[in-house]
Amino acid sequence: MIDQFKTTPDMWEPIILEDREKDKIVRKSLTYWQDAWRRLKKNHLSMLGLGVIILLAFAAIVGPVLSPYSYSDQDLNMSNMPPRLELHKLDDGTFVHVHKEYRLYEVTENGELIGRVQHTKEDMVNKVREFELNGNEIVIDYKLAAINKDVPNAPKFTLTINGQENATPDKTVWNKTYLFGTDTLGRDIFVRNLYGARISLLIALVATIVQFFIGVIYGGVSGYVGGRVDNFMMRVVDIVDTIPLMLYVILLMVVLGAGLMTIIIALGSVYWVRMARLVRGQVLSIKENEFILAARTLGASPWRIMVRHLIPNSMGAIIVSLAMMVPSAIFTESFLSFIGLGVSAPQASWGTLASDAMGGLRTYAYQLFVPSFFISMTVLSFNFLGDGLRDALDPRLRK
Amino acid sequence: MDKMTNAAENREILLEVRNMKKYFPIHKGLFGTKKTNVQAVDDISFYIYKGETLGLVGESGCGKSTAGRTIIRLYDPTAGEIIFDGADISSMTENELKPFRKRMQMIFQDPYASLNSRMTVGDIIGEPIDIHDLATGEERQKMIYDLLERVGLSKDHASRYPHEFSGGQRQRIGIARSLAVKPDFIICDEPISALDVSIQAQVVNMLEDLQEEFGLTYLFIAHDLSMVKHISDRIGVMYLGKLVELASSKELYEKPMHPYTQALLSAIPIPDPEVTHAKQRIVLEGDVPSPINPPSGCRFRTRCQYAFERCKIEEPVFQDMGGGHMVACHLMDGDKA
Amino acid sequence: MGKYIIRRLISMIITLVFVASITFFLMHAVPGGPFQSEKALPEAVIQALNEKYHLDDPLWKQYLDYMKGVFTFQLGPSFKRVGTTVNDLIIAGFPYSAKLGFFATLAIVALGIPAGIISALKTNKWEDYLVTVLATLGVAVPSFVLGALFIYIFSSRLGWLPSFGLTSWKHYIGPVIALSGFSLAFVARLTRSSVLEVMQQDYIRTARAKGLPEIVVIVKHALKNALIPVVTYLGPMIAAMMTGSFIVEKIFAIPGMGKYFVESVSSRDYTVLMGTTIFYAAFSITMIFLVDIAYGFIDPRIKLGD
Amino acid sequence: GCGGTTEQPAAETPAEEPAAEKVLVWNIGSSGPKTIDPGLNAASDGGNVINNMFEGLMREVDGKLEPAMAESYTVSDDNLVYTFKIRPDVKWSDGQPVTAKDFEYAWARVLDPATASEYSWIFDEASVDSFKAIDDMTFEVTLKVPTDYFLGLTAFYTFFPVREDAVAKGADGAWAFDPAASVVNGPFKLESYTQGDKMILVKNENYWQAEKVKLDKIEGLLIDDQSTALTAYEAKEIDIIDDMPTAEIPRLMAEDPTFMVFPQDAVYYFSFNTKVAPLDNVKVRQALAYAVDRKAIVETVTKAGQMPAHSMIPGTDYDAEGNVFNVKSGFHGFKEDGTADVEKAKALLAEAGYPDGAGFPAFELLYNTSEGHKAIAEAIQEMWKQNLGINVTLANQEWAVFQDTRTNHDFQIARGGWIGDYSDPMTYLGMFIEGSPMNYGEWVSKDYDAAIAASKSLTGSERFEQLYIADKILMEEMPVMPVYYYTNPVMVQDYVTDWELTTRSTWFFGFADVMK
Amino acid sequence: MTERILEVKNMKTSFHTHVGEVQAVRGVSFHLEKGEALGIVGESGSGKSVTSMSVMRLLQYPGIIKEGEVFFKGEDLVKKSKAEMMSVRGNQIAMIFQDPMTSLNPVYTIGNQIMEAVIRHQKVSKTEARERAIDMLKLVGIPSPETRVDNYPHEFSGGMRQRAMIAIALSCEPDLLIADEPTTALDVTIQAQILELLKDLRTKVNTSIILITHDLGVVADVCSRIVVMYGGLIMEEGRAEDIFYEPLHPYTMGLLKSIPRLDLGHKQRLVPIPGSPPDLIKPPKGCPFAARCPYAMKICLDHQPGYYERKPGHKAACWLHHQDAPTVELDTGVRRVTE
Ligand SMILES: Nc1ncnc2c1ncn2[C@@H]1O[C@H](COP(=O)(O)OP(=O)(O)OP(=O)(O)O)[C@@H](O)[C@H]1O
Ligand SMILES: Nc1ncnc2c1ncn2[C@@H]1O[C@H](COP(=O)(O)OP(=O)(O)OP(=O)(O)O)[C@@H](O)[C@H]1O
Ligand SMILES: [Mg+2]
Ligand SMILES: [Mg+2]
Repeated sequence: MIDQFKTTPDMWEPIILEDREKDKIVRKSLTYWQDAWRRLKKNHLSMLGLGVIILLAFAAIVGPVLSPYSYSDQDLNMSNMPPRLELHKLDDGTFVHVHKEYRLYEVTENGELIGRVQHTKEDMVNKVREFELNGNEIVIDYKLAAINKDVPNAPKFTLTINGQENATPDKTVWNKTYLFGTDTLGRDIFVRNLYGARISLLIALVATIVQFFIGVIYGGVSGYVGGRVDNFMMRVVDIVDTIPLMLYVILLMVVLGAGLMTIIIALGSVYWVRMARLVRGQVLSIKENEFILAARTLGASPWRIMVRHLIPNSMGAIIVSLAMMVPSAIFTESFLSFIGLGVSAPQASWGTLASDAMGGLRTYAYQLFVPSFFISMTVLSFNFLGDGLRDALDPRLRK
Repeated sequence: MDKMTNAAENREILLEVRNMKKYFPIHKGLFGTKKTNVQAVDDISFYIYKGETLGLVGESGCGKSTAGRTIIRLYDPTAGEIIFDGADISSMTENELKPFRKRMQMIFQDPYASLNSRMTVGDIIGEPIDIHDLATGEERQKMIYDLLERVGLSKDHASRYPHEFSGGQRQRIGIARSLAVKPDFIICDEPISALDVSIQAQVVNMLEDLQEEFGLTYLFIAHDLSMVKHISDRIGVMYLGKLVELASSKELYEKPMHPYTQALLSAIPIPDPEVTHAKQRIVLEGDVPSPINPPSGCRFRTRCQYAFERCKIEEPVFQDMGGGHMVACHLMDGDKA
Repeated sequence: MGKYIIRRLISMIITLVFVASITFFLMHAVPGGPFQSEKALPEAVIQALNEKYHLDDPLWKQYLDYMKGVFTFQLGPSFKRVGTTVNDLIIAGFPYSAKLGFFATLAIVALGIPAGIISALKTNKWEDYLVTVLATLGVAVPSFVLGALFIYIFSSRLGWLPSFGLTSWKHYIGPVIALSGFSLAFVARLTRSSVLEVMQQDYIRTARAKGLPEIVVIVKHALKNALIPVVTYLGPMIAAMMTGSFIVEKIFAIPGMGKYFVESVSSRDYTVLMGTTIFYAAFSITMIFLVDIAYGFIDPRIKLGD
Repeated sequence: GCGGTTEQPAAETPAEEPAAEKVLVWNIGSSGPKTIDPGLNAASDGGNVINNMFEGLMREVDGKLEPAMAESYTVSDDNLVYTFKIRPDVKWSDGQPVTAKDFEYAWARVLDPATASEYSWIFDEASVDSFKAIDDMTFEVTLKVPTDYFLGLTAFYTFFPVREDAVAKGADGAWAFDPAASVVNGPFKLESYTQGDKMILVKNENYWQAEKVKLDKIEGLLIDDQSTALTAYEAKEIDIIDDMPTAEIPRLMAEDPTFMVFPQDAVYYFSFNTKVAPLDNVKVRQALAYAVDRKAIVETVTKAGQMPAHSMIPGTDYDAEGNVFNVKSGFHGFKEDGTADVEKAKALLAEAGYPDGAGFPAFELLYNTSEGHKAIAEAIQEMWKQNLGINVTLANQEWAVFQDTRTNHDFQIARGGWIGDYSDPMTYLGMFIEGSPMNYGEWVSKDYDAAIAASKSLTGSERFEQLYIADKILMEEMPVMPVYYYTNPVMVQDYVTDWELTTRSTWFFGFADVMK
Repeated sequence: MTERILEVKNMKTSFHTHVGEVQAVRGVSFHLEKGEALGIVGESGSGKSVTSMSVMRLLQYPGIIKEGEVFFKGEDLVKKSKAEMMSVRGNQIAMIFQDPMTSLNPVYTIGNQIMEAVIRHQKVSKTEARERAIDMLKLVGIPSPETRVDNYPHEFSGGMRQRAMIAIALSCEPDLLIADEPTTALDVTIQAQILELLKDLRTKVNTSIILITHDLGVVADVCSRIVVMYGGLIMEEGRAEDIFYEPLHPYTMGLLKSIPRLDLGHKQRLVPIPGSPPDLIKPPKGCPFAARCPYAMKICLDHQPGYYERKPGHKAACWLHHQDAPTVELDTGVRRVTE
């Protein structure tokens, strides 16, 4: 067999073994956590989630400072202003907006609210309101509202400007004065939501920390130790879980008074329960694996086994639960404000903003939409971050 | 021990196992009212000198791993004593055991299962170092690299995960881990069976070097008889939870006394196609008995070509046949039927 | 195992006694009583009421009497629904709550688990994102919003569905959605995460090597191993669902027992509060017990007795 | 009386098929009345049901008091003895006659402490001294002092008759919920009651005016969620609701001709704790009260046509001459249009030593948890801040805790609301005498107490003179800050006619009809 | 001419990990006749398992077959759809996995896991399948199989798990059996029994076998042809006798040398191949074994050798066999066993 390969005699010189170890490069070795972080960084969606959370937190801290309004500034004349304004043009070029409650507002062309126009005359029976603005005679006749009650998208009023009927709005613009509109008391919804973010994000953080540190460890210990200890510990969980939350929250409120600390204690006392069960279940199954036996022969303390072996291997469920419990913590806070534990009005959280907006769901849906949007964004971000984290922490899964 | 005439009699015993039993309950039915036992290890006794290697061979499922795991107290023994360096560890709590954990190590039979898949190899090997505070920082890193290279892996492997390795490589990770604490005593549960011959040779050489250097003691569980013979000073043969023969490795290979040992030796596959095809084997007849209800008398009798009436009734005593050659067989009493 | 069950049953009863006792004393420690009203009642009436309901006894005696009642399944008369006993309330309300809870549980299991599996199998594909986003909405939109929106859209705007009550199958749609939303999302996400983990295991490869169809590989081999966290979650959840949700029952005007609980706390209807708490606790503790038993079936390596 | 305003001309409604069953679907609007035993009831939801099942000596129809079970009555010259003649033909739903004995029994039962009737005190308010059935047809009541509003109270459920043998069938009012045990004398009787679900009433054929009762059945729903009820109403699944989300009211007002608002005999106010500084200073209290723009509150916060309050007495109460009490009493220094009198408030505050709010100590306003209360508190907080430059923090408590706190006077400013128990200013003014449990702010005024005491022994205009005096003292001293008078928004489908909402805001469907 | 049941052509398999592409298999070709037993031996990490997993298309993320064809009964498995592969696996090609503990599902009984395969491919009833599972367990030498079928994997010893794996693979009588280290955990008597079993399958059912092992004794016993792998490549291929008695490649020689022998003195040092195998992320340009080869030459470092066929069917990838190569005195490591 003839090889076509061209060789030269020097090629056949033998070489010494030692020389050949030379060009060994050692790649920097990463620990599990470094490696996880590296992988997490590669996950765009997770990074986006992280970004959104940071952005929200940042906006919550800085945003309100930059805004012209505070969370408590009211303008009762500007109550329930929508984020989008339908404008009607008057003859002299000024624009007006007819509010859902048939109030009249003077607005600039690009959507800045100038002020409310008080009616000059009102006929409640015939449902007519008359206004005067810069010499224009404006009449709002909202009889149609009752007539077209069941007709979707039908006009609800007629606007007569100086005797001329102005049927359709000339323009629809964003509300420049109040980006997301105002609430019943004429407060800026956006600013209130930014303030709300402070509380709600803090609550989310507290709940997460409590779940992680109390729930995970409690469940881990219970599951790992097993036997009677497990039975005892889990029965304690059962007790904490079934005693009516409301009762001891009321008692907490009476004993400690309202305040952030009390909220944290209240959340802290319950939020670990579900996590504890979840982790215990996982640990019960994981602890039967051989690598746990191996760790035991190495002399690893139970604590170490939990922290280094059991918990990392239950991370999937832990992360899911952490991310999914965020909104529930946010809403629990609004329940706590029902008891009187929450932040005191007029401060608000996303949870209270949402539940307060519930009553006006049909008429002022945007008031509910804004906090819901913030909550959803947060949860979505937490979930994407969680997914990424989950994947990053599972070396078998991804690059 | 009276017959020990050589220097061995002055040697210190590191580990002694006395009448150790380990039964596993098997639950039947939903609420497990019917309860039976797997008699995985049933009353075995032996000792190991400091610096010695005791080989343990036997049929698959005869209780070797269980014996090893019970000795290292992964299982609580059902009965018996385990005396390690003068202390009975058989009923110690995990806390009391902690100082012994550094001195005793185990290489697991199933390499992949015994590695935490969420740790890098570096962390896996570093774990015992951390647990016993052996080193930190640079030094720790260096130790890890040294260990990796010792078992024939490279530094680069430190940041990879167990699933990225081949079966043999995983086994080596396990070995490196157990060497990390510089133990006095290692239970090697089939440490090399997943390795190719070259690496086997490397690892065995390494084990021997360590033994020489630090006076390590091994309990070497394996089924590769040639390797066992090579590495062991003495060899114990187990059958169905019992120790049936124990002798120096030379003795055992040259003068196997128990019929099971004889069958075992004859079955060794030989890396030589012609020889292996020509070889005569003692084929063990009959059904393999189960440790759930082992046969009466001698446990091997159901498959023993020499079995006779007494074997059925009476359990043979594990006795010294001279020179420390222990065996449990009625044939040795000289009263062949 | 048999011994374990007996020991466990005993510990369950002890737990229940603890729950009842702690609740009892908490309840009495909390300000406000059952006979408060805007218009203060005359002393004589209050006295008569207290006497009637034995609230004038020393607390320890009330406690002992109450516990006696609990053990004989006599939960006492309601303070706020005169002439009705707590037993009556539970008997009347529980069937509705339980039915609703049953369907919600069914929906959670039948939709949540498959959604989780799909999401796991299609990691980082659109299916996965869809499930994630839906699940996020499921948890981020609380049941009171979900319920109200549902009524607004389907009953008010579209007029497709009735807005209250629980008489025909159509009535179940809204409440079941509102009730199951959160848990469905949770279960889907939990399933996703566990299945993802399990799918990496070697035995999945073995199952594939046997030539099993992918669906069998997933449902049989992956799912069972992934079930522990899901079952852990489902246990107490079922108890919570079957004993009724205040919000859903309020929004959809369902005569379940969920509302009695919250009402009783607000109105300090002591017996109802105690009764519903104990009922729920017993249910929940039993479910948790069943979960532990289920662990053993799911993963035979798990041993609970010692 | 203000019911039936939407009564439609009969000519316009086509004659109904006589066979069709007439069912009125009415949302009772709670998760279930505590009781529907007239003697035990103390709540409006139960009251509404009772009002359609039982009838007292008198009743209110079209806003006017008329004899009901009583055919007629006579009053002694000293106004102390009322003798009622029972109608000869009135029967209980099981056919037995209604007798004076039944009244005697029912009233005695309420007064028996063992019954523990939560409204038994109303006999005291009505100054009832004694009563007895002279014979089956004659019922005589003796009062301690002449009491103008006594007669009106006989139309109130606590004074309704119940039958002894029926009551005996179920302890603690359980009989009333049991269709088998319940025996009634009103237009409707109980057919079934499902806890937490609904209550079905059917026509009582033995009602003395049975021929005037057009409804065959009333389905009383127990939907306590306002939104759900509104949705069901708009889907015409419900015929009558009387509770709807505040935020929807402007829309309903504009869009829905079936939406109606009735004044209610009730007031929304805040109590000042007069025992704590700086609220122990009259000027501070006045300043705070005058600085509140009540008009803005009713227009933008409460929205349901409420009237800004300038006293504790709503406009539904009249004096002996038929004048509206709170009109005759004047505005007590409040601006007539209900807006804030910032100038006056500021001046008062300065006088009190806190010019422009400087140095005003931190204080807290307490309300019981509710969205509506919160909004009002927030609005007031902002008004005080802007008009007076003082900061108040808001705190809320769950209802039971709140009541406890308030009863223990453990507050600075607390929210309150009061629904008159009977049509007389006394039901409000009586709250603020020394030692009254409803005098949360522990305000004490000898003059006030004297005026109230004096009014009790007088009748007619003399009596009202004292009440005017008391009212004036109250508003001068301002231990309470009235905010607005409640209204009662209701929605009744246009095909329901002849329904009646009494001055006590109680439904009566005895003569109502459904013309679908 | 015998029928060629499997032909692997130039298969390349890689894992894309974060540190780089691990080129586990870098162009492997071999074939298998019907009823033949082929042994694949080679150093740990040389790509044996990955090769077999690639044939079965069972690579796990992030492994992919980059190149190559796998003809099974004339059809290219690489091109088959997932569903088509499903019907090939189990009943046509079965595999015994190397890691018996993790390859068995911990939550199902051994019996269940065997029955499953039987039911899937052999349309039998549950009870029949169970019978069959018991038979299979008996066949692989598990004592009291009637009880043991109901055991869970963790209740089995290492060797028993391995035998359970074998039982699963054999239960459907596949045409091709890939056995990845089937006997590592078995003692010699059982090993002998299993090897008999494999041989029987071959002779009686005409099953083709790929036996992956490092135990040269086992290959010597079962296989007629042997492939020696190193660093993701095939180093040498030939009949068993050729490999054992006339090895061509220095790596093969090194392997033979490191075998401990019963006739070796106690604790006499074993002779391993010095050094460590190449990093497959950056495989050497030349011969992968060059770094450890006692006969390495300059050319070996820079150029990958082609295959040189010494006699029909026996070839090796080593420059020493190039026509221009200098002749070197080789220590072949061949030591005939004399017993
Ligand atoms: N999932 C993976 N990710 C990265 N590298 C991998 C992965 N699986 C295997 N490898 C690498 O591929 C190479 C070949 O592995 P393979 O399992 O085929 O070896 P093997 O020949 O079977 O060895 P052994 O005899 O030890 O089982 C090894 O170097 C291993 O590190
Ligand atoms: N956790 C357990 N539960 C029940 N039985 C067990 C358990 N572990 C081991 N056994 C049984 O104990 C016996 C001995 O097992 P062991 O693992 O000690 O065998 P071995 O000698 O190590 O075998 P091999 O060489 O196959 O690894 C076997 O019959 C096995 O089925
Ligand atoms: Mg073993
Ligand atoms: Mg391999």
